[in-house]
Amino acid sequence: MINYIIRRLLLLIPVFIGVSILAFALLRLIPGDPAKSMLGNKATEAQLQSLRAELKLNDPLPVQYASYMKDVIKGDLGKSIKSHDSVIKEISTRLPATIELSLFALIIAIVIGVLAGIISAAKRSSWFDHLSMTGALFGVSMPIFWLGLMMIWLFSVTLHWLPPSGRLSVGTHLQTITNFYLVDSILTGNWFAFKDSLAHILMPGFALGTIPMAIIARMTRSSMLEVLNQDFIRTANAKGLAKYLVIFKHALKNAFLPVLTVIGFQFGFLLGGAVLTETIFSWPGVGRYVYQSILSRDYPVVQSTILIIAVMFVLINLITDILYKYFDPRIRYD
Amino acid sequence: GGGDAANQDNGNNTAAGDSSANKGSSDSSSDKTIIFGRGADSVQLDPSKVTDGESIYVTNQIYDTLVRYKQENTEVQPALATDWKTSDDGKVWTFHLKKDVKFHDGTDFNADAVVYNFKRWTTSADFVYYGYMFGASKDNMKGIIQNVEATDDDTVKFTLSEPNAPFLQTLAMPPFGIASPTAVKKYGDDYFKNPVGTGPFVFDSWDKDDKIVLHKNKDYFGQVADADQVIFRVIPDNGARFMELQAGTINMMDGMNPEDMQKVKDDNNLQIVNRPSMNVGYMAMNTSKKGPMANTKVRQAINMAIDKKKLMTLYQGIGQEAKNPMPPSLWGYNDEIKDYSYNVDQAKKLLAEAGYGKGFTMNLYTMTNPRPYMPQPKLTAEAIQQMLKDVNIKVNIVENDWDTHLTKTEEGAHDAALMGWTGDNGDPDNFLYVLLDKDNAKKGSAGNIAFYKNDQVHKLLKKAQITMDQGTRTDIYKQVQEIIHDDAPWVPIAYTTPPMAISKTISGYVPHATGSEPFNYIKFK
Amino acid sequence: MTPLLEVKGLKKHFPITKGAVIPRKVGAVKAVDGVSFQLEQGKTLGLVGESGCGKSTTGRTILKLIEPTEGQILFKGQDITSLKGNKLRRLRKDMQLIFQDPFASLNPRMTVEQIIAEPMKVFGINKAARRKKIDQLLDVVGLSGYHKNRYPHEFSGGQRQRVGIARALALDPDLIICDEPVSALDVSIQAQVINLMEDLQKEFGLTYLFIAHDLGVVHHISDQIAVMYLGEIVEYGHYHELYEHPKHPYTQALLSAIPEANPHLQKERIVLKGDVPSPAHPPAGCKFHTRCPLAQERCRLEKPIMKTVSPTGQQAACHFVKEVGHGDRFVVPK
Amino acid sequence: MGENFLLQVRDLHTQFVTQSGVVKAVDGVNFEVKPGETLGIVGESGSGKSMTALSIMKLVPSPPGEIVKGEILYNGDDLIKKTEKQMRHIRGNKISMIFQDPMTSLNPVFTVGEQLTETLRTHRNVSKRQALEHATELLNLVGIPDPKARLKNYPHEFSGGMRQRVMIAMALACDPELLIADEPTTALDVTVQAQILELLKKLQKELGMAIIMITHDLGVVAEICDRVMVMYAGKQVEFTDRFRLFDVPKHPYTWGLLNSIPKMEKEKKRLKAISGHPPDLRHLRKGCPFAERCPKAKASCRIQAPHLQEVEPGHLVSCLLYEEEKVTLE
Amino acid sequence: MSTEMRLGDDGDISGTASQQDKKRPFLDALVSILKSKTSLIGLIIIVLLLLVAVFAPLLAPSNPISGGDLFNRYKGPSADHWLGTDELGRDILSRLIYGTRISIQVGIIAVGIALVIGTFLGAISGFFGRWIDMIVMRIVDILMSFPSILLAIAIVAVMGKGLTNTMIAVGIVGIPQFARIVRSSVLSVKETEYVEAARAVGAKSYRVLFRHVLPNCLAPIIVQTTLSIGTAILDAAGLSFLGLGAQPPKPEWGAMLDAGRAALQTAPWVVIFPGLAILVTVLGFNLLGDGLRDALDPRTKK
Ligand SMILES: Nc1ncnc2c1ncn2[C@@H]1O[C@H](COP(=O)(O)OP(=O)(O)OP(=O)(O)O)[C@@H](O)[C@H]1O
Ligand SMILES: Nc1ncnc2c1ncn2[C@@H]1O[C@H](COP(=O)(O)OP(=O)(O)OP(=O)(O)O)[C@@H](O)[C@H]1O
Ligand SMILES: [Mg+2]
Ligand SMILES: [Mg+2]
Repeated sequence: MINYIIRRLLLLIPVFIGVSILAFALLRLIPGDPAKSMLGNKATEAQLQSLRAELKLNDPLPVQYASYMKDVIKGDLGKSIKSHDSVIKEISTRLPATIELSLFALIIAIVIGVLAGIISAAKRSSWFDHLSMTGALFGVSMPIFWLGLMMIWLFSVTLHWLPPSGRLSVGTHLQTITNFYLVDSILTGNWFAFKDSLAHILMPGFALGTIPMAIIARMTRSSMLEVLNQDFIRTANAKGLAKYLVIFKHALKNAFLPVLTVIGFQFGFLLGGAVLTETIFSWPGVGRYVYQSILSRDYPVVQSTILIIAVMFVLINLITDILYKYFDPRIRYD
Repeated sequence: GGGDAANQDNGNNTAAGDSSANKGSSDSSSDKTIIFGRGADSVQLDPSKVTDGESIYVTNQIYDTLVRYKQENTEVQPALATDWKTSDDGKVWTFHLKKDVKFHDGTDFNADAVVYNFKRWTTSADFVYYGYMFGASKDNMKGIIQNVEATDDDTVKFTLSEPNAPFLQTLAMPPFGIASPTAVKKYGDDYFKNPVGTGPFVFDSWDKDDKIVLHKNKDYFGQVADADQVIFRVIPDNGARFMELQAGTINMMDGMNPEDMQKVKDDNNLQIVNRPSMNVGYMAMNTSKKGPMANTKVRQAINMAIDKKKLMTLYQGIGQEAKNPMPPSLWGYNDEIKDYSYNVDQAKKLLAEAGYGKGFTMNLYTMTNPRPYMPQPKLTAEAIQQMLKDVNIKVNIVENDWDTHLTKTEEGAHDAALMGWTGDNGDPDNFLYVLLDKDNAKKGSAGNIAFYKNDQVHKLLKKAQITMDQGTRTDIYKQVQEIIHDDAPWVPIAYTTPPMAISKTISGYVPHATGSEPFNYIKFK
Repeated sequence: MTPLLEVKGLKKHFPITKGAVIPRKVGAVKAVDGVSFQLEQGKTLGLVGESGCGKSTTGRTILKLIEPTEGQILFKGQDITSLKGNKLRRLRKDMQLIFQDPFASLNPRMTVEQIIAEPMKVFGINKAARRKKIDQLLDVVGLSGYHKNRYPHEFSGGQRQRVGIARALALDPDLIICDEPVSALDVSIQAQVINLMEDLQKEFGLTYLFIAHDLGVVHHISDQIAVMYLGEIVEYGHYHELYEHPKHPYTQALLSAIPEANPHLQKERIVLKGDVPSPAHPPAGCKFHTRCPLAQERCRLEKPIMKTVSPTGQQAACHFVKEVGHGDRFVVPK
Repeated sequence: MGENFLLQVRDLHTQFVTQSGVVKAVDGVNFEVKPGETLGIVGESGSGKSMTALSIMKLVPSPPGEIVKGEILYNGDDLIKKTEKQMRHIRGNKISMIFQDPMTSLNPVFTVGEQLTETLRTHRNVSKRQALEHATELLNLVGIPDPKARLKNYPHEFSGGMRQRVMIAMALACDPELLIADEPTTALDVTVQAQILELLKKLQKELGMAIIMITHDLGVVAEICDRVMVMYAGKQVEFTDRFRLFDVPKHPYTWGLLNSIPKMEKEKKRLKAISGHPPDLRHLRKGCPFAERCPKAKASCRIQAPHLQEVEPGHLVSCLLYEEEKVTLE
Repeated sequence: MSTEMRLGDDGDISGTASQQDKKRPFLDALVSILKSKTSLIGLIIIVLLLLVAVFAPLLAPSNPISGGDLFNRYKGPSADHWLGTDELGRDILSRLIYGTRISIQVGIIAVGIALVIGTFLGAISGFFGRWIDMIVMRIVDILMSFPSILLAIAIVAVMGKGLTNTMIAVGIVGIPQFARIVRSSVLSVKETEYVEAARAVGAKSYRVLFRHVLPNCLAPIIVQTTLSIGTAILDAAGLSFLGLGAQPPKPEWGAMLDAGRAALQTAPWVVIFPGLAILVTVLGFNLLGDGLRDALDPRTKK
C-alpha cells in the first residue's frame, strides 16, 4: 500500500513539471507588459526599464523558468508583482475561503446527490425518480453564474433573506483559528458568527454545488442501477435478505466506487467554478484572485496559484484513487 | 434597506474574541464606525509607491503631506508645514514645519524625517509619482529637486534645478505623504502593509481582498475624528455593494451602478453626495495614423456625429457634456468655446469633403472597467458605434482590461480610444500638457494618446509652465483650448461628478475633487 | 512429403511487468511452453484442454498474430517464425482463423458483404472478382444472396459463424485455425456448423487445426488429437485410439469427467483435485503432478518426456506409461 | 394425484413486455417435484429454463417481466399469492438457488464469511459466533480445505470451482427442502464440472433435499436427474424420467437434440443436425413453435398448437403427432 | 451442400436476448430516440434552436445591434418589446434570437476542435500504445490537472479576448475528455475478435484503425459530442460573462447577462431571459445526449 502510494506520487512528478511549464509558458505569452501594469500609465520609460531588470523580465525564458523552479523547490513562490507581498501569503490568506466554500458545496452535493441517486435507483420510475432526475438534468445544464444572480435577486434583493456577498457581515467578529469560518465559529462557540457565516455561504455554496450535485445524483443512480442488475444482487435476493440490506449493503458498497471517482473529479470543477461563483458573490477566495491576477499579468501569482490548484486537484484524485482501491478488495498493490 | 440576516446586536457577541486586536485596536463594537464599501482592495499602503485610487484613499487617512488641499477646492493650505516661502527665481523653497507632531509609532516628526522621505523616493523607480511629478529618470533619479536639506529641526529647504509653477500644488498630492523613518527602516520590504504616518487615523489590520481597519488618532494635530474606526470593505460587485448599503451593513460606498441612482433617491436612509468634477472623459482620435484620423475634417465630422445628449443617459445625471479637454471646475477653463453641435448632415458633408463620403472602418479601443469619468465605458463605446454608423463609419470595438487598454493605447494601436483623466493637483497643466502636448506623444509611453502634435500649443504650454503668474497662465490656457477645439483631436464627452452613496447617519462628508479625502471631518448623528 | 505445418518447440511467454514509469519484467505467463507437432495437408488436428491451457495462444502464435518467444514454425517447409511486414502479409492469404465467439468476431458496423470482401480488398482483388467470389462463398456456407446487405446483429449465432467461415475462405487458404468455432453454439446449431466444416474440408481440401474443449466434438472432427495441459502437449494420438485407450492420467481424467448422454452408463469417474495451476507459476517437474492421482516423488522433480506408447504412434508424456518406440515428434499416419 | 409433492407448478406463464413485443418466456409449464428427487430442465439457450426457475423464486426481473398466470404450489401453498415479505422468508430458507456464473454471483466486496453468515442470520436467530461456526462447517461440507481461514477471504481469492462450492454452501446454509441449480457447471471446465456434480450427488444423498437442475447438457441430465422436462421456445415439449427420455424420446425436438450430439464412436457418422434455428419469441407464429424445424411437421402443425398429453404412463409430450394418431419415431 | 439450412426469408431471426443487445446501426438509435419522451424533447429543442438560428432575420422584431435607442433603456416587457429592452435600449428578444446563432456556432466549432484533436490523440494513443500512449496520456494528464474554466481563462488571456479565441480555448479544454473516451474505447475494441480477424487477413495498421476500430468507437464519441456541445456553450457563456468571450455588440447570451448584471435590481429581465436561453439550450443537448447514450449503449437496453 505504502509502496503503491509512493509509486503514484513519483508518477506525479512529470505531471507537475508539465503543469509548471505550461503555467509558466502561458503567462509569458500573454500580451502586455507587467512592468507597465505595475507602475501605471504615469511611469516613465526609465522607471519601466529598471523595474523590468529587477523582475528579471529581460532574461531568456528558460533562465526565468529555471530560476522560478529553483525558488519553488526552496518553497519560495516569489512576490506578487502587484502587491509586492509574498505569493505564499497572498494565497494562504485566500485559500481557506475557497476551500471552505468548495467543501461546503461538495458536502451538500454528496449528501443530496448520493441520497437522491440511491432512492431514484431503488424506486426506479417512481415520481421521486422522475422528479429528482429532471432536477438533476436541469442541474447539469445550469449556467451557475446565472443561478447565482437569480439567487441574489430572489433571496437578497426581493426577499431580503440572505446577504448577497462576502463571508461574514462587517460587524460580526470571529476569532480565526483555521480560517474556515464555520469551523472557527463552532470552535469558539460563537453561534452568532456561525449563523452569520452560514447565511453567507448558503447561496454561493448551493450555486457552486448545483452541477456536482446533479452529476453525483445521476452517477449514483446509474451506477446503482447497473449494480442492481448484477448477478450477486440476484443472489442476495435469492438468499431472502431484506430489501434495505440488498440496497444499502450489497448494492451501495459496489455502486459507490465509481461515484467516488466522480466526486474526486468534481473537486476540480469546484475549484474552477469558484472563479465564477466568487466573482458573483464577492467571496474573498483564490478563484477570483487568480482571475484578476491573470488579467493584470501578475506572473508569480498566477503561476503559483495554478500550480497549487493543479497539485491539489491531482492529489485529491490520487486520494480518491487510493480510497477506491482501499474499498475494492479485488485490487491489490505490490 | 430590508431586514438583512446580518446582525443588529453584534455588540453583545463580539466579546468572545476580536481577531483584529493584534495591534491593540479600539473596541470594534463602536457605533461610530465608518464602513466604506468599494470595488477593489488597496494594492499597497505606501502611497509613494502606488498609482491606484484605492490605495491612496486609505493612505490619505494615515498620512499627512507638507501642504494640503482645502476641503472644497484645490487651493493649498498648511498641513505638516505651517508656512513657506520661495526665492525670487522660484528655485528655492523653504518650509517651516509644525512642532510637536508625532508619528503613530510615537517617534517625532521633524525636518530630518522629511528629508529622509524625499531621499528615499529617489532611490528606486518604484516611487512612481515622484518620478513622474518631478521628472526623475534612470540617469537623474532626483529629477528637478536638486537638493533637500534640513536647515534646522523644523525647517526644510528644497533647491530646484528650474522654476516649477505647480510645485506647491504637487507637494499637496497624497503620494507625498510623510512616513515614519523608523517604521520604514523597521519593516523594510514589508513596510507597505505596516504603514505609519501622522494622519487622523492609525492603521490596524488588513485582510487582503476583504477589509482594512483603521482607528482614530486621538492625538491628531488637526481635527480629531468623530469616527472611532474606519473599515474599508472590498465588495467587487457594484450591485452587491449597493445591497449591503441598503441593508445597512456598510454606510458609504463608491462606484455605484448608474442604474441604482434612482433607488438611492427613493430610499429614506440614503443620500447621494457628488464628488466635484475634476476630470474629463473623452474619445481620443489617433492623429498619427495615416488615413481618416489624420484628417481634421474627419475628426470634426465625428465630433458632430456624436450625440452627447444621448450619451448622457448612460451617466444618469452625474455627467455634464464636455467641450474642452479640462473641466470647468479648474481655473483657466474657456467657457466661450462653442461645442460642435450634433448634426449628422453636416458631419456627412464634412466627411464627403475629406473624401470619406462612403465612410470607412475604424477601431475603437475601450476599457472594461468603469472609470470615474466614464461609468459605463462598454456601453459608451457601443452607443458611439451605433451613432457613427449613421455617417457610414463602421466601428469595431476592442475591449481590454484597464492595464492592457493603457498599454495598447500608449503604443498607438488604436484609431480611436475612450479615455479620461482625473486631475492630480488642480493645475490646468496637469490636463493640457499631460494629455495634449507633443512631449507626451511618444509611442509606448504616451499620455497624449491622440498623438496630437501642434507646435504652437507646445510653445504656449511650455511658457505657462515657467510663468508664475496665474492671470497670465489663464490667458495662455484659454488660447490653447481654442486651438485644440479647432483641431479636434478629441471628442470630449463628459465631466462627471462621481456619485457616492452614503447613509444618512453620517454628515459632514465633503468629497474632494482629487478623488480622496481624509475622514476626520465626518460626523455621526 | 513435407507436412503443411510443422511446429517445433514453440513457446510463448507473456511477460508480467511492474512499474508504470520504467516497466521491468518480474515474471512470465508461460502460456505455451514447448509445443511440437506436424499437420499434414487435408487433415485435422484437434487440440483439447481446459481453459487457459494455451490452446488459443498456440493458434495465434502459429498465425503470427503474436510473436513466438521461442521455437520454429514451418509452413509448407518454409520457416515463417521471423517473417515480418509484407512477406508476413502475403502469408496470411494461406492461413486463416475462425473464432469462438460469433458475436464478437464480426465487425458490427459492416455488412456481411463488406466483411467477406475485406480480406480480398486488403489483397487488392478487383471489384468484379470480389463480387463473384462473395456470391460463391455465401452459397458455399449456406447463406443466400439477399443476406449480403445485412448487418451481423441481424443474424443468429449459427449464421454468423457461417459468415465467419466465409470470410476465412475468401482467400482460398490452405490452413484454417479454428479456435473453438462451435463452443458458443447450442447443440442443435453446433451440429449444423460441424457438418458444414466437414463438407468444406472435403470440397476444398482444407487443413484444420481444430481447437476445442469439448472432447466429443474434437473426437468427431479430428484425425489426430493433442491434449494440452498448462502450455504443453501431454498426449497425442489417433482420435479413437486416444479415446479408447488414454495413456496419460490427465487424458484419462478428462475423458472420465465428460458426462455422457447415456443414463445406463454409470462410469467410474476419476475426480481430479483442485484446479489448473496458474501458468505464471507452473509446478516444477511434471506440471500435472499437483492434481495427478498417481503422482510420486519423481513427478515432482523430473519432467517427463514425450514417449511413443503405441505402434500407431500414440504418444504421452508421463513417467508411468510404457514406451513402445522412440520419437519426439508426432507423425500423422498416411 | 394422491402423491405428496414438494412443489407443483401448474400452467405457469411468465412474460416480458418489451418495446418490440411481448416475449412469452415461459408459456404454460406444468411439472412437479417430489421430496428428495432431482428434476432436470433442459433446452436450448433462450428456451425459458432460467425464467421458470426465477418464477418459482418470484425473482423474475420486474419490470419488464411478470408472472401472468399459473400456480406454484409449495407444500400446497401458492407462492404466487405470497407477499414479497413472505417470499423473503422462503427464499434462502426453504428454497435456495444457485446460479450459472460463480464469478459474478458473489458480491466482490464482502468476504465469503460475511456472505455466508448473512443468510444464516437472516433466517435463523443465531449469534455471530454461532453463524461463523456453522459457516465453517458448511465450507467443510462442500469440500473447501482450511475453511476457517477461507472465511476471511474475498471471492476473487477463490478459483471458479471453489466459488461454485461457496455458492452451494450458501444455498445449503438453512437446510432448504429444494435447491434450484441454474446451469451450475456451464461456466466451469469439465474436470471441475465433474467435481461439482459429484458434490451435488453426495450432498443430496446426505441431506436429502430435492434439486431442480437446469442445464443444456444432456450428459449432465443423463447423469444425475431422476426426471426431465424438455423446453423449447418457452413451452414444455416433453416430460418424463431420464431412462425413457434417452431410450424412447417422443418429441421430434428431443429426438433431434439427441442426434445432434457427436457420438464417440470409431466410425464417424455425419451428424443429424436439426435445421434452422430457434424462433424469435417476440414473433411466434400460430401452431407448434418447432414446426419450422421439424422434419415430421405437417400442415396442421403450423396452424394448431399442441397440448401436453400423457402418451404413455409417466411420459408427457406436447406434439400433434400424438394427438391424432400414435406414431413412434424410429 | 448444407441442405439442413432452411432459412426463413424474414430478416429478423435473432432469437435470444443476448443477440439483440449488440450494436445496431444508427438508424435504430434514431428510432429509439424518437420513442423516448425525454430525448425527443431534447431533439425538438435543438431543431427549434437551429430553425431560430437560420431564420433569425425573419423572426427578430428588430435589429439586435443597432436597433436600440438610448432614450429607451431598461424598459420592462411590453407589447412592443416582449422581453423588454437592455442597457442600450435594444430589444432583448431580438438579441436572444440572434444569440442562438452564436451559441450554436460556439458549441459546434469548439466541440469540433476537441473532437478532431481529441479523437486523433485518443485513437493513436490507444491503438499504438507504448511510448505514443505514454506521451499522449501525460499531456492529457497535464491538461486535466487544471480546472477547465481556469485553463480556458488562461488560454483566452494568452490569445486575446473574443469569440474566436473563446471557441478555441473551450475546444482545447475539451480535448482530454475526447482523448480519454476514444482511447478507452479503442483499447477495448482493439481487443475484439473482429479486429484480430482484420489483422489475420493482413490489413495494415491504418486500415485496421480507421476501418475496423474507429467506426466501432462511434457511439461513445457521438454521445460525448452531443453532451460536450452543451458544456461548451455553458463554458463559453461563462467566459463571455467574465468579459473574455464575445465582444460587444455581439448578442451573445453570456455577455448579455454580464451587461445586464448592473441592473439586477432595477431591470431583472435583462438577466433572467439570457440565462433561461442558455439553460434551455444546454438542456436540449443534454437531453439528446442522454437519449443517445441510452439508445447506443447496449448495456442500458436491459
Ligand atoms: N496477451 C496476454 N498477456 C498475458 N497473458 C496472456 C495473454 N493472452 C493469454 N494469456 C494467458 O495465457 C494463458 C493461455 O491462454 P489461452 O487463451 O491460450 O488459453 P486457452 O487454452 O485458449 O483458454 P480458453 O479455453 O479459455 O480459451 C492464460 O493463462 C492466459 O491468461
Ligand atoms: N429482461 C428481459 N427482457 C425481455 N426478455 C427477456 C428478459 N430476460 C429474459 N428474456 C427472454 O426470456 C426468454 C427465456 O429466457 P431464459 O433466461 O429463461 O432462457 P434460458 O433457457 O435460461 O437460456 P440460457 O440457456 O441462455 O440461460 C428468452 O427468450 C429471453 O429473450
Ligand atoms: Mg481460447
Ligand atoms: Mg438461463
